[in-house]
Order: sequence, then C-alpha cells, then structure tokens
Amino acid sequence: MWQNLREIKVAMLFGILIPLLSGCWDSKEIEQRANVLAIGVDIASEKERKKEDEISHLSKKFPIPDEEMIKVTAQIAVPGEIPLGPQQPGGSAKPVLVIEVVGHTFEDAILNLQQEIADELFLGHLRIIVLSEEVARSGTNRFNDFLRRNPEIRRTASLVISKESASRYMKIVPELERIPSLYLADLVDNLSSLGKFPPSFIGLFWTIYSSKGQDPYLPYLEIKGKSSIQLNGLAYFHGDKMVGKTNPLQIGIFMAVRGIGRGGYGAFVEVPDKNESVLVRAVSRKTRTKVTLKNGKPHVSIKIQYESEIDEKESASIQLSDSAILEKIEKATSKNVKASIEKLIKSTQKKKADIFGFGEHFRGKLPKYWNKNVKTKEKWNEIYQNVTFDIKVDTHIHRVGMKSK
Amino acid sequence: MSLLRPKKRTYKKPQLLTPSKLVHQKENTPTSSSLDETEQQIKEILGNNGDLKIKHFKIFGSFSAACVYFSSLVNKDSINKDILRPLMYEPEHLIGKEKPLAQLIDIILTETLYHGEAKVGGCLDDLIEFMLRGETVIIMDGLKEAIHIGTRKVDKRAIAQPETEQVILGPREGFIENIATNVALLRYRLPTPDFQVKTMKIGRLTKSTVAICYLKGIANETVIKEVEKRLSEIDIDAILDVGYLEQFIEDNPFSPFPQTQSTERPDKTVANLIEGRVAILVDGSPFSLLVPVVFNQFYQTTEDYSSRFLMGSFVRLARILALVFSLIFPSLYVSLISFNPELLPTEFAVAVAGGRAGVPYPAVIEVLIIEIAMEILREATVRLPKQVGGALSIVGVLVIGQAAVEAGLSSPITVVVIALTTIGSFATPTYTAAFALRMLRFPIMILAGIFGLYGVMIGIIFIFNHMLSLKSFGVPYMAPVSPSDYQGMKDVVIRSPLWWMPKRPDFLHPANQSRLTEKDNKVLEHNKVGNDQREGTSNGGSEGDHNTSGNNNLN
Amino acid sequence: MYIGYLNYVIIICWVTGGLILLTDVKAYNNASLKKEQKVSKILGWVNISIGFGLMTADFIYSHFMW
Amino acid sequence: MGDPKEITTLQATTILISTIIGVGVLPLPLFAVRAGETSAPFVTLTGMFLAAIGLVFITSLGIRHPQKTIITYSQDIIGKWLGRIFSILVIIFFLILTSLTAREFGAVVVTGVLRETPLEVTVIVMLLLASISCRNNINVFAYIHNLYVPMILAPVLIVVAFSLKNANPLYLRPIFFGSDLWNMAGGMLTVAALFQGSFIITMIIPSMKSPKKAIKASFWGILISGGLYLLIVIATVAIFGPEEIKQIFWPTLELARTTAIPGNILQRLDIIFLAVWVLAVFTTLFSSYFFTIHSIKELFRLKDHKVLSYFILPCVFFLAMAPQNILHMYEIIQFIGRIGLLITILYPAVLLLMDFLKSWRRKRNVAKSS
Repeated sequence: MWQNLREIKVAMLFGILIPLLSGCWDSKEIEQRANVLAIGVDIASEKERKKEDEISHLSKKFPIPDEEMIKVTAQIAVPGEIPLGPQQPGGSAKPVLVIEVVGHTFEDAILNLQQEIADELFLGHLRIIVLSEEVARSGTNRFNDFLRRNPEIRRTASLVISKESASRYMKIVPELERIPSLYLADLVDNLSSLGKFPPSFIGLFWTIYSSKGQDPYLPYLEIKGKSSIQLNGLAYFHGDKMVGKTNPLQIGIFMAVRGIGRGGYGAFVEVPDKNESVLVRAVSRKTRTKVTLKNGKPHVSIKIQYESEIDEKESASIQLSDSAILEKIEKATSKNVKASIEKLIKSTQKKKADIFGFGEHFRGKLPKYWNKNVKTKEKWNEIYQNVTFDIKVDTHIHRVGMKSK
Repeated sequence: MSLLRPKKRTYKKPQLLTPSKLVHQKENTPTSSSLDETEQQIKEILGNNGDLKIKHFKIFGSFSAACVYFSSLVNKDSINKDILRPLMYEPEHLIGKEKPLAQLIDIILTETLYHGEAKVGGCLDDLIEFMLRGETVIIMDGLKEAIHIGTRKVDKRAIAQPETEQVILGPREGFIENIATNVALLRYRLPTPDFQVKTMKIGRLTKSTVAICYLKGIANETVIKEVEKRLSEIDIDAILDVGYLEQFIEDNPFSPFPQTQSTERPDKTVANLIEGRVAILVDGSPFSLLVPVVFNQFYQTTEDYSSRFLMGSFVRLARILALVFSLIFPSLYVSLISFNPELLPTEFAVAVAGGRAGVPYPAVIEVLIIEIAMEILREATVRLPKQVGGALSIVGVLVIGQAAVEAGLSSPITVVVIALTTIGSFATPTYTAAFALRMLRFPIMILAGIFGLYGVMIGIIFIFNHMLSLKSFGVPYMAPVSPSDYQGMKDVVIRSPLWWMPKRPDFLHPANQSRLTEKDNKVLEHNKVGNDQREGTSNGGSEGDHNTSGNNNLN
Repeated sequence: MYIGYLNYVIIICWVTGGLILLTDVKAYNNASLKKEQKVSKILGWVNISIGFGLMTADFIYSHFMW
Repeated sequence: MGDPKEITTLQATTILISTIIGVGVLPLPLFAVRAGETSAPFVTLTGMFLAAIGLVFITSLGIRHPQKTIITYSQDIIGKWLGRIFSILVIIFFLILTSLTAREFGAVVVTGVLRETPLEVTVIVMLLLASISCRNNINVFAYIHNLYVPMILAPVLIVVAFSLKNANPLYLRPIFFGSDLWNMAGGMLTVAALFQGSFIITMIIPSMKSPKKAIKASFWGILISGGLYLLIVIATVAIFGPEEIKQIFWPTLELARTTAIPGNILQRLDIIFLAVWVLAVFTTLFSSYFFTIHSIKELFRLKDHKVLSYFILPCVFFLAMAPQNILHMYEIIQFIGRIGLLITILYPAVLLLMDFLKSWRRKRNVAKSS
C-alpha cells in the first residue's frame, strides 16, 4: 500500500514548487505580437538620417560611420483587419501597417521600430526580406549576424534584391492577394517550383556564402507598372557584396550549369536555313561537371543534356513533320545554349563571382590541389578568373505538343 | 504519510441491543424443540416487521408446525402449491404408513415436498439468515431441526441492451442486477467445465454475494489467488456495487487511471475470460469487474472483433486519435497560440490573431473557462431527465458558444478546439478511462500555459511514466506496448485478423496460450477451397467436428 | 562567483529534505527496512540543514561582505 | 526488495539506444565538423568504433559477473578499497554527467524556445521529472526506455528524410582525411564521449533475464544509436557544408528549421523537433540519474534507492548551474567527456584484464592441484 501514496507526494512537490514557477514567462498571446511579415532594407537618405533617435546608443558615440545608416521598412499585420474564414467583401481598411525606421544596424533599426509599436515585434512570420540593390552592393553581411542569432527567424524565409528602393515593395498593393507581403513571398516561393529560379531562401544563401568554393546568388526583382512585380534576373555576389546581375533568360542557363533538373525557361531558337524560329522550352536537364588539372591549371568540363519541348512555332513555313528538322533544331539549340553559357561564365569570371560552385567541385574532388593551392575563399576567387572551360551541350526534343505539324 | 492518517479515537459506544446483536448472541444455539418457544424467539428478533408471516398448520393433519417467511421476499404461489398443499394433505402413498416423529423430516424431504431446494437446518441464527434471504422455514413441534426451502422471488429487471456500451454489431444483452441471472448469462456462453465460479460473501450488512469467475487452465493461477486474497481482506459494512470492490482491490488508488475494467456486457466479459482474465460479479450490480487490465483494452470494444478486420482497425485508429485529441488538443492550442505562433501557416496565424483580438484573457484562461463550462454542461446533461437533456445541450452548445464568441469572451477557434476535445473524449468506449484523460487534460493545460510545447511534453512524459509504473495484478499497465510483446502488439493499434493471432496475449501469463489450433486453420483453408469447387463436393467444409457432438439444443 | 541561483538551491534542499522525511522514512518503516529508514532520516535532515546553512551563508555574504 | 529479473534483450537494447541518444544530438555535427571538416561522418564512425570497443569491455565484464554491477564486482577484482575508490570516481563522474545533461538541455531550451524563462526553472523541471521517475524500480526503468525509443527515432528519421531534398553530396567530399589527423583524433574522442551513456549496461546486466545475451543488446544498441548519429552528421554536412556548420551551435536543430513538410501543415519543424527531443534528453538524464543513485545504493549496500533520488537533487542542480554560459559549458562538457573516456573505457579494460589474469591463474592452480 505504501508506495501508492506517491501521487500525493508528487502533487505536494508541485504544490510547493508552484510559487517558484510563478509566471508564464514566455507566454505572449498571438494577438499581442506584432507580426512582421516582410522587411525591406534601404540605405537611408540624408533626410531620413536626421530622424534617428537615441534609443540603442547615444549619438556620435557609435563606431559605425553615419553614411552606413540603413532604413528599414516593415510590413506588420493588423490583427483585426484580416478576417477569419472566407473574406467578406468590402473590407476597406488596410490589412497591414507599413512603418519606416532608420538605424545603424539591423538590430538597431528593429529596436527603433519596437519603440514605435505597442505590441512586441514578432519575427516568426517574417516571410520575405527585400534588400535594395544599393544595400546589396554595399554588403549584406552586417544583416546576417542578427538574422542568424535570432531564433525566431525562419531559415526558409526568402531574401531578394530589388532594383528600386525596397520600401516601395512594402507599399505595393497587389490585386491578387489581400496581404501584400504574402503575395510577394508566394511569388518568390513559386519561382523555384515553376523552374524559374533555383531554390533560394535565406538559409541557402548563408550556406553558400559560408562555403569556400562558391558565391551566393539571389533573385532580382523589378516593379513593372503600378503594382506588378517581375523577376528580372539573378543578382550575383562576390563574397557578401552584390557585383552584378544577369538577364532573366540567363537564369535558365545558370540553372543548367548548376545542375538543377527542373527546367522552366523557353527560348526562341532560329531554325537553320529557314530564318524562322521556334520556342524551345527546357523540360529537364542533366548536368555533369568534371574538374581536372590541365598543366596544373584548373579546368572544368561541363556536359549538359537537355530534354526539351517545342511550345510554339512562329510561322507556318516550318513543318515539324519529320524528325530531321527536329534534329536541326536540337543542334541549333545546343549551339545557342553553349554560347550563352560561355558568355555567362565569362561575365562572372570578370566579377570574381563563382556562383556555379565550381570551387566546391575542386575542393571535394581534388582535395590535394585545393589544400596546396587554394585553401581560402579569396584565393579561389582569384583563381576562378583564370579557370578554363570545356562545355558540351546536348539537346533532345521529346515532345512537340498536340499539333502534328 | 502520518499527516494524512486520522488518529484513532476511542470513545464509548452506546450499548443498544439491535436485532443483529440478538442473532449474534444466539449463534450456534440449536433451535428449541418446542414450536412455541422457537416462534417466540423468532418474534423477539424479527417481530417488528410487518412482512414477517407465521402460519400455523398441521403436517399430514397430525403434526403441528409453523411456516415462517417474509411475505415480501417469497414466491407465495410456490409456498401455497409446493409446500403447504403437499404437507397438509397426506399423499396417497403415505396413507396408512407409520410416521414416527423422528423420521418426519426424512419423509417430508424425500417423499412429500415438491420443492427442489429444501434443506435441513438446526441453528436459529442460520434460520433467521435464511429467512432474510427469502427462504421459507418450517418449524415442527417436537423437532430440534427445521426445514428451510428456497422460495425467494425478487422482482428483477428484464435483460436489456446495455446503456453505457452500445454497439452496432454484436449481441444486445446486458447484465442485470441479479447475480444468478448474470452468472447464467456467462455460463450460457461458456458451456465448459473449465468455467468456474467461486462465491464469497462480503459486507457485514449487505452480505453481498461476490462471484469470482474464471476459466481454469487459461487464467493464471497466481492472479486468481491474488484476487481471492485481496477480496477476502475486505471488511466493510456494505458492498452496493462492483465499484466498491474496485476501490479495495486496485493496485494504486491514487492513480487517475482505472486499473480494473467494469463492463455491462456478458459477451465482453466472456471474451476477457477467454483471454485469461478474471471477472468479479456482485449481487446487485449490473457490472462485472475484469482484472488484470492493460491500458489498451480501454479503447477496444467487442465490436472491433465482431466486425471485419479492416473496419475494426480503422475504427480503432479513429478512437486512438480521439483519445490523443481529448488529452492534448487544448494544450497544444494554448502553446501554439501563446508560445509558438510561428508554427502556424502565416495566413492562418494572422487570421487567428484577428479572431482573438477582442478577447481579454490569455489563451490558457480562455480555454480553461470554456473547458470548465463544458464539464459542467456535460455533467448536467447526464443527470437531467432525457426530455430536458436535449434542450439543455442545445442551449449549452448553440447559445452559450455563439454568445461567448460574440461577447468577446472567447475566440471562435477556441470553441472549435474545445468542441473537438469534448467529442474526442466521448469517443473512448470506457467511461473511466475517458474520465482519466479528461482530468489529466487540465494539468497539461496549465503546464502548456507556463512552458508552451515544452510543458506539454513534460506533462506527457510524466503521464507516460506514471502509466508505465502502474501494475494491475502483476501485469504492467502499458503491456504489450512496453514491455513489448509481439503477440499482444497485433491487437494494439490495429485489430489484426483473428487468424493472425493464434496465441493469447503473453502479458497476462495465461496458463494455456494457444487460441487457434492447427486443425482449425486447416478447416478454414478447406472451406475456401470448397468455394472454388462449387459443385461435386456435397460436404465441402461442414465436415469439421464442430457439430458432430450432436447436442444441438438451441434451448 | 555567479550565485544567482542560490535561492533555488536552498528551496530545493528544503523541499527534498522535507519530502524524504515525510515520505520515505514512513515508507521504509512500513516495509520494515530498518537500515534504510535510518539512512533516509539522516539524509533528510542533512538536506534540510544544508538548506539552512546555505541560507545563513548567503545572508552573511550579502549583508556583511558585499 | 529484490526485483525479479525481467529485463529482456530487446529492453536492454532500447535502454542503450535511448540512453546514448540525448542532448549530444544537437551539437554533434558541430563537434564532428570542427574535427574533421568534410570527413565528419568518418570521424563519427571512428568515434563510434572506439565507444563500441569500450562497450565490449564492460559487457564482457558484466557477463563474467552476471549477478553484480561494476560497483560490486570491481571490489572483487581489484580489492575492496581500491574498488570502492574507483566506484566513487564513477559515481561522481555520472553525477557530473547528469547535471551537465540537464544544463545543456536548459541552455538549448532557453536559447531556442523559451527565451524569457529562467534557466533554473527549465533545469529544475527536467531534474524533477527525472528524480520522480527514478523512484520506480529497474523494470519500470526498462519499460520507460522501451516505450520512448521509437518516439525518439521516428522524428529524427523524418527530419533527415525530408531534408535530404536540399542535400548537396559535394559537401561530403573528400570523405577521408578532410582535416589533419591529430585534429580528427581529438574529434573522435569527443564523439566517443557522446556514447558514454552506454556504461548503463553494467547496471542492466544483473537484472536481465538472460545476461549472456547482453552482448547482442550492446551490439544492436550501439549500431542503431551510432547509425542515427551517423545519419544526422551526413545529413547536416550534406545540407549545410562544413563551413556553415561551424557557424551554428546546434546544426541538427538548424536542419529541422530548414526542413519543411510538404503540404505546409506546419511551417516549422524545429519546435516540434525540440519538443520530441525533450524525450531524448529525458531518457538520457533519467538513465544517468538512475545509474548514479543505483550505484550509490550498491556502494553503501542499501536495499532501496528511492530516498537517494531526492537526496542528490540539490547537488545535481548545483553542479548543473555551475557553468557560466554556453561556451563555458561546452568547454566543460568536452573536458569532462575526455576524462569520462578514461572511466568508461580504460578502467573497464584494466578490470577485464585483471579479471582474465585472475581466472587464468585460478585455472592454472586448479590444473596444478589436480
């Protein structure tokens, strides 16, 4: 019988300890959190700098010079305005609140932001961070530290570069979705499932940034018209600084070299001898990258196999009735792609941005060479400029659609 | 725990000479041979009762005797026809024979009386007890012994469908209050000499008959002995229901979890007996108590076994889910809302925040309030007469729920969560087990309010550890999950087809393990082959020896 | 030295000591384990006195030496 | 209060698995990568082998003395007093191990989830849970482990399986010798120290139904837990690459943060992972706590360990709070881990050797006399 009294003892134990546990320290109701859904970062202008208050430090006593100040624009969900369940028509109030603050660092700006908001800022639902090109070119590293230390931040949040100032993205009111930042986030998230952009989220950006043999890349957005946003290329980095961008079609080329299977881009290919073109769309790709040393110099040979589909032809004069013409188109496509790849690689070599991760191949496959000659990221970026390439592209058109001619 | 144990107080008891004490004084004193004296003694003890009847008559017209009985307890018809008539009219075959007084009892018992339950008894206290149980006592002048005849007739309820354990498939019989009927219900399903019923009397006042039923050769002997031992140590004035016994024989009375299972269904009892458990029946209670139990049987029903295996397994999975729901759903909600909203999809999180915007309390308090309201509502609905109950539940659910949301007392999602939880707790077939989980929901909720998901986890670990440390008559409570037992595992999450379970679960340590025999399985195969052949085989599968014994009495 | 958690230690000492004295001593008595009963009695008082010792030490330290 | 010898081989295996898998899961890839860069899996594997060797020593010692634990048979082998001194060392080591486990757990919770909650409270709650559970007998101890093992393995496997979508096998190359040997050897020791929980087998063997099968239990125990460790290291390295891992305190947690279940049921797996990981920590803490009080009980020849479970609670808590911060804590953990290897591998090895010598001599004496 006596051991049965244990429960009472346990209850007493907890009873005694309850005064100890006097509180729900971390309890913070969902409606008392200011859900920051998106953040845009710009370089603060002269006028905006003046607005800084002495919140996290006394002015003139901060080691970072004034020029480096940033402006953070945050989009915060207004709880009452986003209804539960199916949306009723006629909700005229704005569902989100957009606030601009300035600060020396990201955390500084967030602290300033908190000063303006009654509820505690909550970054757990931060879906997208927009950096303006200006900020990206001056270096992203100083934001990363805060973002990585904070456990609330999702590693799967998106990070994008904008051509215009990032604050404009926060203020856009898209037609398709009630909450602007969610539209923006979905837009970016869907890019990779549509094959328009390689997988890209903030965690991946960090991973690539910290590994020695590659440089990060991010989507580059541009505002078209009043409220539509377009993926306008790929921003590539040297270290943490953005050094250039590609045009949208080159993203497909980049994905091919990087070995991302899902194809999404189509390009017009001129049919030989016909002076007409057809739209060939990549369905999937297969890439093999081989790294060797030629006379002690690093050399990369890339072999890409395309599986494509003809989506559209321009005029009736081309007859897609026999396979010979397809073969010609295949050859032409391969040639085009090869030329584009070479061009893209050249331009990245010029900027010392190895976004393709060739360095990783050298590090993994030729560790002796790497340990002897490279070792650091800076060294690799130097070497990358002089890497020679050997590219082979093979296209197979498997489908032509429902039309027989 | 000396603090909690009340100190023994000694005070003088008032000396009142109650009838029971009088009987006690007369213990083992043989009845007097004088009819008047015996009658006097009986009247002294029971004379106050209006339903005590003493009828004087002459046996065979010559020996004066008295018939004593409680009119409320006996079958008067039987007394008139089967006792008084044959005794008063001298039967033909006895006419003219010499009937000495000394042999009178013998003659009456063997040649005269038409009643099957007639015995001879000598002590007054015994006789009184027999009378109190509804027997008729015949005292004869000049004889020290008396005859007592079982004429008990108490009105009983008809066998009806059990109210607490309804099934769609399966038998409709339920136990009733009368223990003889209950044992009959069991015996009719188990016509085997192995089925044994041991009886004992517990309760100083009620003297309730307690029957221990088991299958010899299947139930573990040590468990039977342990049951008998624990039962025999009970010393209480009254046992009114099997639940009284449960509290005395369970291993850990402070645990929220039931360590015995009570059921109203004879088929369930039989199924458990066959698995090697012991059933305890009490006169006056329509429930049988099954020991030893393990946790998983609380979410099993007999229906699982009578339906096909896919169906049974699916329903059981749903029930397990409901069980989990009823335990942790509100606390998960609390921790998601107040601690980790980042786990919710963004769109939903923002919407939930909107729904909660007007609620003044933290989620824990809100959930606790609604939960307690729900508990009260549930209890009220159970107690109310059926006609009013329906109305109340409508008022409770619709009006209060709707009004609470509109008044800003709770958010719509909270109402959804609580409703799901409450429904989940009703899906557990065993009332006691469902109750345990319903109770434990509250401490977990409070832990969730303090620590979020971490607190929920702590609570669950605590509950699991407690369950793992429980034992019911030597059987670990969480068997066969842990300690794991391959045979038993087949019947935990899914209900495997019956032919997959050829052995009885090992955790009950049954004396005989095999459930299916090799031969029976072959009969099964044979039947299936017979299906293919269609014609030609006139006696395809019916050649099994099930029916060859010839005793196909369907009575 | 960082001793911000000393008050927790003191309370735990008391609680555990009290629990031992309230539960285990009795339990061992019922199970007629004499040696264990003696040990548990000692251990319970040891914990309680450690608690008091720490409290006085903390009091002295924070009032006179700080 | 002699408990019946009921622990089956399966239960012994589960005890080993859940004891080994504990707080160490979170920083393991960091330790391995710091030591071996890309060959972190290889480092893990060698560490596992080292631990396996130690486990073989203690298991075979246990099988040779199937009625006793290391506390009692060491007194038979190396003498009463020497044995007692070493036993005290073992007990102190496990006391420290217990408190460090609790502290490491508290640190993760306070940094990752409950940022406002005092560290002391999270640690106390966990210790209370362990000490209350420790008041059960050794069979319940086995049941508890038996129940929790699948719950510990499943989420880790799920996270690993879903995360492999983003894996880049290049990060795993070169497989061998990604770093210098000396560094790797150190890492091997650190990883081997994560397996120290396997010492619990010395306590289990006397309560097993068939102590002979303990070696089978040890084999499977170390294979499954080691396999899981290896899987985690491979997955984290393949996803983050060695350089990124060096920047993360708890790469496994980060792995869960990067992984999303298809269908967006839950936005983040890390909290769920942490919640389940509480189970893993609990079992580890429970084991070392139980081992500590059980060994004290054996040392002082008491018949019951219940009273000790409350008695050592303040002591464990005090030790747990001793490290100043996370960095300090990990330094101590690594240091204690290395020392622990002496106790959990070298000490049993010496015992085994002496035991062999003794029995060999005895045999020879028997042979001579006959």
